[in-house]
Amino acid sequence: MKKIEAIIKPFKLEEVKEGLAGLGISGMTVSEVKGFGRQKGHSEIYRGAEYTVDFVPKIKVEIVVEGSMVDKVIGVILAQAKTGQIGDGKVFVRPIENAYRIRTGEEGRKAI
Amino acid sequence: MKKIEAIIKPFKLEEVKEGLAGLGISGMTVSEVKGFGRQKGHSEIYRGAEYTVDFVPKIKVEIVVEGSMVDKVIGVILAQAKTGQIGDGKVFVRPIENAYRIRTGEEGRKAI
Amino acid sequence: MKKIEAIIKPFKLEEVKEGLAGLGISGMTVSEVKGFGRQKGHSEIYRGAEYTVDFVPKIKVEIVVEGSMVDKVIGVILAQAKTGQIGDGKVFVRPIENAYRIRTGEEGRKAI
Amino acid sequence: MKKILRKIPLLAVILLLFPLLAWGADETASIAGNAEAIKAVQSNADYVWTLVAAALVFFMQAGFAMVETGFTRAKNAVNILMKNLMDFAMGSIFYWAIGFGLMFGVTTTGWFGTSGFFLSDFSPGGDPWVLAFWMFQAVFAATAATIVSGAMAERTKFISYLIYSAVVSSLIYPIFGGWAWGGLFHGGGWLEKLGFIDFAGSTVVHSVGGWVALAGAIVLGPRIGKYTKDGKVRAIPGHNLPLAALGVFILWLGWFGFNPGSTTAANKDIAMIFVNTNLAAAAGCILAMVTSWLRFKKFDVGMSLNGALAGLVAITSPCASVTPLSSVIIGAIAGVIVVFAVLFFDMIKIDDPVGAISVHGVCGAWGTLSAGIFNIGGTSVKIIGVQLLGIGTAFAWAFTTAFVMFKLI
Amino acid sequence: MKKILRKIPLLAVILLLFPLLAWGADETASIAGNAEAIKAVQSNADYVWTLVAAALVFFMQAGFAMVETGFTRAKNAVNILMKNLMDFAMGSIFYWAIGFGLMFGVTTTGWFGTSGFFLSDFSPGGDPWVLAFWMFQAVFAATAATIVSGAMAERTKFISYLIYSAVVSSLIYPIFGGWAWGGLFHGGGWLEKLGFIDFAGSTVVHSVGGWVALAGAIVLGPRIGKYTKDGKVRAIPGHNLPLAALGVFILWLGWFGFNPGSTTAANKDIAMIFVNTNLAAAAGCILAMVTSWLRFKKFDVGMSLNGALAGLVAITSPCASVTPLSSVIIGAIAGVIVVFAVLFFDMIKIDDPVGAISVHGVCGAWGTLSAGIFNIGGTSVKIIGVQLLGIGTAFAWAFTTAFVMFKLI
Amino acid sequence: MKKILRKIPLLAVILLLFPLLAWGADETASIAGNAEAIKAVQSNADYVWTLVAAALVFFMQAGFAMVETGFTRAKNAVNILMKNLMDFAMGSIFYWAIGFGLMFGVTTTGWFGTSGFFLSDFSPGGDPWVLAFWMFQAVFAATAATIVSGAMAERTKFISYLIYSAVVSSLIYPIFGGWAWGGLFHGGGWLEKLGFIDFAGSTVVHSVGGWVALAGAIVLGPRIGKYTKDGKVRAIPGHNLPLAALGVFILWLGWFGFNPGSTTAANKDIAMIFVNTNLAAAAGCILAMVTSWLRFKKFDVGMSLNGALAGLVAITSPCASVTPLSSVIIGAIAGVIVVFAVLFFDMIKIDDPVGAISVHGVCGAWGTLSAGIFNIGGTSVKIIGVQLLGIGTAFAWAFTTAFVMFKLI
Ligand SMILES: Nc1ncnc2c1ncn2[C@@H]1O[C@H](COP(=O)(O)OP(=O)(O)O)[C@@H](O)[C@H]1O
Ligand SMILES: Nc1ncnc2c1ncn2[C@@H]1O[C@H](COP(=O)(O)OP(=O)(O)O)[C@@H](O)[C@H]1O
Ligand SMILES: Nc1ncnc2c1ncn2[C@@H]1O[C@H](COP(=O)(O)OP(=O)(O)O)[C@@H](O)[C@H]1O
Repeated sequence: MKKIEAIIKPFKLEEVKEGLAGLGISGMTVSEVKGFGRQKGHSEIYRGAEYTVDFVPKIKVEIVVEGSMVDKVIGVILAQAKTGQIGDGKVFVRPIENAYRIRTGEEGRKAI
Repeated sequence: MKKIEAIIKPFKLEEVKEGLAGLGISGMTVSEVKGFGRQKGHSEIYRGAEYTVDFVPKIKVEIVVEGSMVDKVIGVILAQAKTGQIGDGKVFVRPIENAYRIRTGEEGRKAI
Repeated sequence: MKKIEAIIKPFKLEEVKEGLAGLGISGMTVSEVKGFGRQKGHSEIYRGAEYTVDFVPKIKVEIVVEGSMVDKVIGVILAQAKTGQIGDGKVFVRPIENAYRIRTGEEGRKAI
Repeated sequence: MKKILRKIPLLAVILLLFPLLAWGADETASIAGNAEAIKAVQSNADYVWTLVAAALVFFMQAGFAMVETGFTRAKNAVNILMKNLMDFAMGSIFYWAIGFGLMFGVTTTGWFGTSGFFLSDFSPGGDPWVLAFWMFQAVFAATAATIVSGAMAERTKFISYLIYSAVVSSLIYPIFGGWAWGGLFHGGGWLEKLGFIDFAGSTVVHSVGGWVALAGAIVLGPRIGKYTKDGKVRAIPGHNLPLAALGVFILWLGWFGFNPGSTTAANKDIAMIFVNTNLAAAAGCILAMVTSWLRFKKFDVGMSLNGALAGLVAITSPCASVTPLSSVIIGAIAGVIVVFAVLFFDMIKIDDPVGAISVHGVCGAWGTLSAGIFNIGGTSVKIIGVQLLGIGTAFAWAFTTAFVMFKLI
Repeated sequence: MKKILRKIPLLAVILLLFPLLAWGADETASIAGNAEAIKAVQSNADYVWTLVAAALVFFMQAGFAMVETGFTRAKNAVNILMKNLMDFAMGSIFYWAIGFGLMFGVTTTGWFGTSGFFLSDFSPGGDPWVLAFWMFQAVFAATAATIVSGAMAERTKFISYLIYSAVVSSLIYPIFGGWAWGGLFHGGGWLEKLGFIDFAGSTVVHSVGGWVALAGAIVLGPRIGKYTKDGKVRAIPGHNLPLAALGVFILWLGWFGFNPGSTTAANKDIAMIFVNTNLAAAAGCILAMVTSWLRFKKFDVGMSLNGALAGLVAITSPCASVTPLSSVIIGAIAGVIVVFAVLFFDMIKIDDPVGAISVHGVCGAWGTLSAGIFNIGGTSVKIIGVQLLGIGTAFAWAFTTAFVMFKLI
Repeated sequence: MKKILRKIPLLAVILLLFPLLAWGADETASIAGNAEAIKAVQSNADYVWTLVAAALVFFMQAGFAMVETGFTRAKNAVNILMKNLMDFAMGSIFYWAIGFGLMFGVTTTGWFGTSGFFLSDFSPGGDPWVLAFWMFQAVFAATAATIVSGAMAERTKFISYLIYSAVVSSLIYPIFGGWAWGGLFHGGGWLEKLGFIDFAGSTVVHSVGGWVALAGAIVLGPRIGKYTKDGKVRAIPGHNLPLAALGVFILWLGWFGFNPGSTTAANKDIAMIFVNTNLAAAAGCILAMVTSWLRFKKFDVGMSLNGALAGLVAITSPCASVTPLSSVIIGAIAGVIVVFAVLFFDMIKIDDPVGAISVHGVCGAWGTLSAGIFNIGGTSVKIIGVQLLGIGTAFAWAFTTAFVMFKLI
């Protein structure tokens, strides 16, 4: 089982979601994060003083799937989240040893 | 060392926390996430137009523990966070290679 | 490739960021979390009733780097985020199997 | 149309001054004509003042809405606002249809009026005073109604709240109001006949509202999570103190209409009422801050805000009949009372998210009593007695009827 | 300075009463002197009332700002506030420089005035009534201008908005205003000569603002994401309903200056206007709530708030010439209309984030019509006809000119 | 009680008109009686206007609270609100106990008054004018006090702030106030005797407040993180501009009480004061926007809001003695000044989170000077000289005393 973690641009979430639904992905967890990378933040004026917001708002999407699905999922994300602009984000893949569904206690692949 | 990551219903946090304290778990990190899964969001009316909030607010709890504790911790979470309703959430287990305590620089098990 | 995850005190973020920039770290992802550990929260009075805020606001910094960089990065974080006070936070290291840059589809080390 | 209207006052004056204008031509202005004109001008001023005051009192609705929103949780903000909005809307309509008639209509018994429903006392072309007076009374009724929403916040079904506010503004408030104030118009209540002093309504408006709130809070029970299994009080902090503070400033402003406006006449009395109102509020605010600081070793904004309101509620009854110095004392005492009242109701597990019962119920009672004690014209056992009678009656009437009502809906 | 000023009124009175004072010494007060003094006092009262009302109407700017901020997305809050602030600032200056002269200046044609620019009608020492009158009219002009910002929210360039608000307050609003109200001062419009009834401006202020908003919304097109590819309406919920509710309360308060203040005289007429204004708002609020409930099986705060405003807009025109009962009916109907109007404009894909077109445009038209229908003095085909003519003219003028303007900038 | 009170005005009128009423019967109304009655009605109107204006000025407290909360960080919101609330409460009590007497009490020296503490000039039954006058002056004192909280925001200990506000409202403000305005009541200051023009207090209220704020900001030093080690200015953006904007609208509204109310009489002078106040604010707002745009190539809401306040502060002194056109110029210049003043204080590392020093201190000085320059009655070296003397004295007095005070606490 793998966990796929994608850092994407906020307004791309809808498309990624729909793309994954297309693969029959039943669930995911999303959170708001601040990104720091090649894409630089913008500068603002506040009562005469300039200041730069160097973090860019991003969305982190976490999806746990069976090994077999990993490539499909990554493919979809790379396709859907892409604008071709700097700041599109990253996808990270990492191992998961086990998963449980709290409601039923089911374990492993049945849990996701 | 393992990291246990649980996605639970917000109002269950207190109970989970108390349960873990019972095991002598000294620490955890919590964050607000939005969940997408079997449990569907609800629909709202805003000035005549209907719209659906398809993400459900959830709480993510991250706990790093020694291998020996893993099962106990999972047991507690499965017990405490359960309502039997759809949307109870998931527990994921994953490996951690090392941990450090910033204050002291202590490494490994001593750090947690 | 490894992912380094640090839980630090919010006002230390600037220093950690600058430290990492010093190492030429091109990117990181930051999120607001609530910490629970040795450092206890404080108690407040609200219209006569006392209540304790037992979660302490923390910042989680996630950095994905090549194996070779890991120790340097950890060193910087331990140095920069340290106040010597309880609550300084933790650093966790975990394996990452692969990384992709959405913009280009580049894979592996080139992606980060 | 506007044009014509615009002219009317002129016309009025012209008619009144007719002799003069004529005189402009041939020296025949009359003393009597002038005297009439003078009365007309004064009465215009009375209208303006009464209605401006009514507008300020109306604005208190916004104050209550902000205080209640600020003192409760974000998730309930919309719900509370909706209630504050609707209780004013419902209140206006029901007080127009029923309440005003019961409160100020002609009465033989002294228990309730039986005329003037749907503003039937007004006929186009007739004396419009009833309209100005109704407007001022209507915003008072709505105030009594809206007080309750605070104590019942975060756990009332919306529909039941609608029913409730209709009942309060058409029955519970007007009937008691008639006992104390009916004589201001066509009515004549038994309580005022005994010489009950409640100038602007510490009891009639605030206590009544507060005791209804008490009944509501009891019937509804506390919010989930307010008290732990082992019976400890768990604070549920408000989510937006800036809004709450804004609300208190708005209420304070509104009180400058509430108290001085109760003269319903433009005269010099309003000066002392303004000063007393302001000093009592300031003293209440300071003492509540000090008390909470002595008690908790922390400065408690919530309490200080409640303290200002406590002072305002307390001075509402005596504002026209005590000296500024007495007002400071009355307000200060209210500021102390409110802190302990809040703690008391928490202790006996009556959950009042914004402290409405303590502020309006308890301090309203204190204010009414103080009107007897500090009366500029001197006090007496009889005066005090009547005040206590009024306070007691208000509690008995408002709490009982409201309790029954909440049980039913 | 202050000291001296403070004395002026005294001086005035002294002069006026000179005979009396003298008489204090040797019995020579004159009837004529008294008559003059009486007129002077009444006129002082007129000034006070007119200007207090103007202050209340000014405060509506805050109300609009809060409503629009609350009903839109957080990211646009600052932008919207900036617009609400600047349109009042620009409006004041341009209405002073140009608008007032076009609206109330001397006119031969009845189409627009040609004097009184830059308040040239006032000369130090001269009669200051023009200043009081200008102040009251200026806040009206600014209201018409600010209505538009709501419908154009979240997608207007700031510069173009500045230009737009200058044009509205110096041309579009004043010229139409002159047709209906010019005669209140030096002007004299063709519409008022026909007997068009629009006491406080359902058409002159609100419809005009609303139709300009309509033109703006059409030219700008909907916000991105408001309508899905497959043409479904996607709600873009407001981010801060507490602010929006506060805004509505502030507007409601402001209307107590807007309608009764339109007498620009301190007289008894204001009582009925107050009552009508309040009852219509309450009825509109309740009916909008009920309608949206019947329609969506949910209570919709946004709609209820719009309903209150709908009632206020509708009663603006008839407030001085219908009975309280009629006001309830007029408001109630407005409450129903506004719900369907909002749905209608959404359906035809005209994106109006705050519902300004439905509230001000549509309900303004309804209110103007109702002034004819429910007229206290009885109605007639002719009256209704003139009302309809006025409504139509307002639409034709405001929509066309605005459409052209938005195309150009 | 209310009933009786309600009657009093009637009684009054009846007594005054007694002859007439009698005459109603047997023709004996007297000219003298009428004259008296007229004076009584005018004076009632004066009371109403003065107190309504006082209520508006009171509301400015809410405006300051919102502006300061909005312009600072969320974490300090509660702290700032608490201060705004308490400085008004403390101010009211201390100005009642001490300040008013020092400012308006009988004085032999012209330096400070020595009578009228605790409102001792008022005795039940006596002339209540002192109460109306006190109420109006008290809200002015509180304004001066609250100005300071802005500049000291986010880094003042609460206790010291309490002490500070007591000192300002009982000593620093009243003593200077007495020099310029004492003659409005029992006092008589040396400055007004020289013919110093400060109608509503650009210097007396705003500059004094601003210079105290300057002293405070210097003594406290900047907020942590405001200036980087390498001495660059780091912006600390406000967290809630909607609240700040609401605050500015509320302040603007309050100024319609602040300036015209300073006539403390219901007369025609208020018309020009209203217009001037509004035009100056609008011009200040626009010019500040333009200036900041030219300077930063961005529209800066914060600056535009400050610009409106700058215009209002500037026109406070000349509002009764300049033409509307001059007001536009005065406001516009203030709008430019404020932008550069803010930059200047940032440059010299005086950290003023809300710009209070620039708005109130600097523009207050400019306004006072402009009152001399644009004086409707013509200007002269002497007039300008006296104005400069006043401005200088205000700075010397307020800054020095405040500096000492802040060092001590
Ligand atoms: N080494 C990294 N570790 C964790 N997150 C990263 C890393 N590098 C980039 N990110 C995340 O990816 C986002 C996009 O990266 P960025 O360099 O801005 O553009 P691009 O994705 O086109 O390379 C950043 O905002 C950050 O959230
Ligand atoms: N594949 C997944 N990857 C990551 N998070 C998931 C996944 N599936 C579900 N979740 C999280 O678990 C929560 C609960 O899952 P859901 O399917 O709604 O109910 P249940 O837990 O009863 O199966 C979701 O809201 C989501 O946050
Ligand atoms: N076992 C754990 N798993 C995950 N996060 C932890 C764990 N223990 C501590 N933390 C995080 O580290 C933060 C600091 O830990 P704490 O025990 O308070 O102080 P210290 O870092 O000095 O030991 C906590 O607030 C929490 O966010």
